[in-house]
Amino acid sequence: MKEILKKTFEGLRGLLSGMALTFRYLVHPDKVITQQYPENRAQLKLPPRARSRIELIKDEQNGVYRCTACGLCVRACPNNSIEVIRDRDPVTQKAKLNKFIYHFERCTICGLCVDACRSEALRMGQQFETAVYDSAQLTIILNKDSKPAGEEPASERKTASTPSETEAAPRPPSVSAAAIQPTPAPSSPAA
Amino acid sequence: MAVEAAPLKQSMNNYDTNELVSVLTAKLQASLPEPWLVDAAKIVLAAIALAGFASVLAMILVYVERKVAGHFQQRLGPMRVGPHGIFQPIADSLKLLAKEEITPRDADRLIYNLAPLLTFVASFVCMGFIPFAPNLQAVRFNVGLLFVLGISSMGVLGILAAGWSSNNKWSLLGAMRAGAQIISYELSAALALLVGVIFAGSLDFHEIVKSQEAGWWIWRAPVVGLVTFIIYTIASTAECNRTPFDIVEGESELTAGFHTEYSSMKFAMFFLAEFLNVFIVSAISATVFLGGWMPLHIGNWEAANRIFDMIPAWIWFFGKVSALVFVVMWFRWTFPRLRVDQLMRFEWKFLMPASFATLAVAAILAASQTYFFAPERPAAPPVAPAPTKPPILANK
Amino acid sequence: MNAPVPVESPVADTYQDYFINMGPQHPSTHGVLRLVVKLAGETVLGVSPHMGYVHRGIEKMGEAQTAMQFTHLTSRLDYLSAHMNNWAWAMVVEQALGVQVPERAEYLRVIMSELTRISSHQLWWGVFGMDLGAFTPFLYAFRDREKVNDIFEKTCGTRLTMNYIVPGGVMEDADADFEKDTRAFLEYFKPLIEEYEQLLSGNIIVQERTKGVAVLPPELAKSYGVTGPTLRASGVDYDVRKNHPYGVYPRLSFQTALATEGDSWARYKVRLEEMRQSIKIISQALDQMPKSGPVRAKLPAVLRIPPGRYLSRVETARGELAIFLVGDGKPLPYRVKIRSPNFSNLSAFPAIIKGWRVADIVTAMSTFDLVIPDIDR
Amino acid sequence: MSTPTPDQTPAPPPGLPPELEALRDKLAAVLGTDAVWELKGKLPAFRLPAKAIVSACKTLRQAGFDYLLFVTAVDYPSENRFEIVYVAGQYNGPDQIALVTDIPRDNPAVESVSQVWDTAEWHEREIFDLFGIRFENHRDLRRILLDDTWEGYPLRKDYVDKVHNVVKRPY
Repeated sequence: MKEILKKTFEGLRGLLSGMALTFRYLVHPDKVITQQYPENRAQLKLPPRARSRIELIKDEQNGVYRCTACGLCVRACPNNSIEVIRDRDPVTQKAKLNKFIYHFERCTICGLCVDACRSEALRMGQQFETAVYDSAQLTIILNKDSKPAGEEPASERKTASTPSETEAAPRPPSVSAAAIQPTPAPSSPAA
Repeated sequence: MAVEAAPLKQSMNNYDTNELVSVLTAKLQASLPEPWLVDAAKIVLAAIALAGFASVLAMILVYVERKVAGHFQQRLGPMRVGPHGIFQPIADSLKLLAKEEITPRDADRLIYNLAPLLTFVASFVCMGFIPFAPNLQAVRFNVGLLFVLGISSMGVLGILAAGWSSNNKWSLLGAMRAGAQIISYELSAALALLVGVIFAGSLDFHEIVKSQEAGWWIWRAPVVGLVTFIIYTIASTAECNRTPFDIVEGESELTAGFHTEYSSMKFAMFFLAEFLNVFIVSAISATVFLGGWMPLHIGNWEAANRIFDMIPAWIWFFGKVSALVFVVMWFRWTFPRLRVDQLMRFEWKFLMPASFATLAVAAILAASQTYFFAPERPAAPPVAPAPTKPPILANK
Repeated sequence: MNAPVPVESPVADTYQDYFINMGPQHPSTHGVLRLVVKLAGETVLGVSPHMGYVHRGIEKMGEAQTAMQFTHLTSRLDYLSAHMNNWAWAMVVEQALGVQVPERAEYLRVIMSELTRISSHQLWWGVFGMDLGAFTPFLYAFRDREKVNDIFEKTCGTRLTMNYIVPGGVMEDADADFEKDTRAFLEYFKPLIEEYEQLLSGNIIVQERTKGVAVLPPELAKSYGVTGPTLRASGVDYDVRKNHPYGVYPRLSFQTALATEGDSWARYKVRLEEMRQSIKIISQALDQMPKSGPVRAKLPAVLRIPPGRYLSRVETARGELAIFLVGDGKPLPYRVKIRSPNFSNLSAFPAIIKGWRVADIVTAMSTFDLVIPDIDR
Repeated sequence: MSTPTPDQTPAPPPGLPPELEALRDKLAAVLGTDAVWELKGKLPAFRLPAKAIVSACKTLRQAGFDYLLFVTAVDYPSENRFEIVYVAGQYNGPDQIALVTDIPRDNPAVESVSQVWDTAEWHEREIFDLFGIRFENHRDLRRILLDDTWEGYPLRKDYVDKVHNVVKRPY
């Protein structure tokens, strides 16, 4: 009998101390930690290293993208989410960037492309509101605002899966080059 | 005209609602030719008033529950719809209205549609018996408490019907649990109320409240009052399936228990019924143990009592009920859930013996009239004149 | 007291088989795991788990990605111990290439892993409360977990799958006020564990529902290869950080949380104790960490894995994660086998739940702390 | 004990590190003659013929290796063989050892060790599921991860994936 009584009072004390704890939070409204997201959009500051969608970096002086279309980031990316289309500059025979296609729906934001890029042309942006209504919008051309170089020399594709080299599995049925018109909003079949 | 049975002591507060009732009856008699039409009109008016009150009350309770839950958990609760989320309940009810009615393909259609009605009617009928204020009571039965107990056990039929008819193994499990739980806990709830009846000497809510003029039963009866109050609180929390006894719709085990397959209005009925149950159970507890609409009187300290009498009776009533409802909500946001067999063992092996013991002690106390600050109880109450007509349902 | 209904009791065979599907979409399976439960009334006669709903074929993808690229996949195995998974992969690659990781990187790895262990146990504690029916612990747990995520976001850039520990060291050096934030978090969180105890452990309902429920005997646990807190609660003192020390763990002094009953309550207490131990480890590591220095060894652009078999073993928040790597001299691994802790822990579950009730499946599984993507890989 | 013949593996240092040496001698005595020591890479292993696996596992279990980390298979289509790898460890000791055996690729089957360690049951089911290797007198050998109607065994090197979701790197 004594053991039952002791257990009852022990139990009651435990229950009441639990209730006391929740009551303490009830009567301290200053401890509320809710952030009213859309309203506090202005004060919301991400730490400098927060990573989201990648962006091409422009050179400070002449405002041209630093990317030299070398394709290192294409090889570094585990998920084929970067495709670089480049032109052979007739004069200097050096490669020049034509189009930098970025499939955000396949990117896992691992940061390997930025890590592999030798000419510091890539940066992880901090734009965290990246939801879109149509998956085609996830295929972004990062250097959209740079003027395409005069006429369109035979642009040679530098992508992870150039047809010449893959053996068994051909490229996934993702964005095929032909489907991308120079117009900014490519209506490419979703991957 | 309601003739008072025994002249209430002057201390009864003066915000009596008799004038309200008499003015209404006079106007009705003037406009309606037949006497029975007047009663019919009164019944309809009472029903409409209760229906309106019940839905508004449910909305308020939903809002308060979400706000209280929020602040218990260091968050704000609804803030978007209206300042501080005041119109959230309206938005909720509109959403529930607009949602699509999904009926499982091979559900037992008739029972499936009947079940929410059953639970809702059971709790709505009990609303009629609660004495909000002197004479502000839809139906004044002289066996009111017994009737309410009878009706509230009908609610479990609705839950069983819902669980069985929605053709879902999880709902069936939930319904079987509900059947076992509510029937068992009704036992100790009834026993606890029986203790109140022994003290008050009558089953009629009005009489029970009146018998607490000198002091509320919770502290007039030495220890028994408090112990019975605790037993009743536990049993009533279990009866309306609130944590720590919400194994009927245990979210983490049975997805949503008996009302898994219900949507929009049918679900709203279950949801409404649950909140009404919480209100009714707290109201009964307040009436029997905390003196219903009786203002608080501290011994013979006249000054304080005078001030307390200023506050109208129904504010006293709703204050007590909201305190009890807050405690039930407090349980929900602190405690986990009991397991089925523990719940049964707790009731049959612990709560019921305890309530029998308190009943025995209460009987001895009542027989020997040993209460704290017991009033000079008249030797025998004067033979009550012909039973007075209940004010509203004046059955001529 | 809590005792299972003897399954062979007469009630068992008077019922014809009543099967119930717990999952794959069920509030308390924490992922897409389907348990086909054979019931007699409320009593469980048998459980047979069905897996594979989240099978992404990570081992097959491992054969098509280079050593550096595979790191981001490992943090998607047991996403609540992302750092430790990356560390296991980094260690096996370093073992293969014979790379020496700088001292500061080793300390950063230990701190990040222990922070992940705390955040994982916090989430477990909140969800354990919710599985028992109390909703408030979930909110308190996530309030504290937010602080750990902020520390990760400041240094590694993301909050859940960080891809921070890579072969050769760590991606970037810690943030300027990393040390200050971490110490502030330790001060903030140490008293809160007592609050956790006050809210759930002191509660008699929690004790009633967990004491003596689903006891895992040590012999059965060893035979099923159970590891981690679930095993240590059954009295077997096995912790990879102690039995197969790696990184700088030998220099840090801490006890392995142990219990002997092996029931759900023991598993609950062991995890709470582990959080306290992790706090001790982090503060020691912060003191001993060299203030500056390289954080990443110089690696060739293309990592060719020398032929042979390599194995790394790491203690994640749920048990021992071992990665078995077979190289053939090419940059792509020839075969990657991931020994996941939850896979073996779950295999012991059907054996210990017979005779208990439906509500106990949820309690016991919650104290097993399973992460389903780690099972299906 | 014949010194391991290093085929194209970089020759390990002539003398084994001391603790590996001790492990090798201890286990060589226990496992008997048909266990050949093999150290390719960093994980010490013993190569055994397929039929000796179950008895070797039993002796290992008595020798204190009460913890089977995992059982896995490695596919060598060019040499037309599957290599089954059993890695065993100790719950209260630092040692770990791998047992390796070969089985032919056409209708591969091997004795199940689920009587020795229960954990083998699920690991062997996974190998059956992803490699198609049958395990004799296994308690219930069926697919564990993939759908029962799935045809083909994905982890085999020659598995053609109709949905092409795995991209080969062009190295």
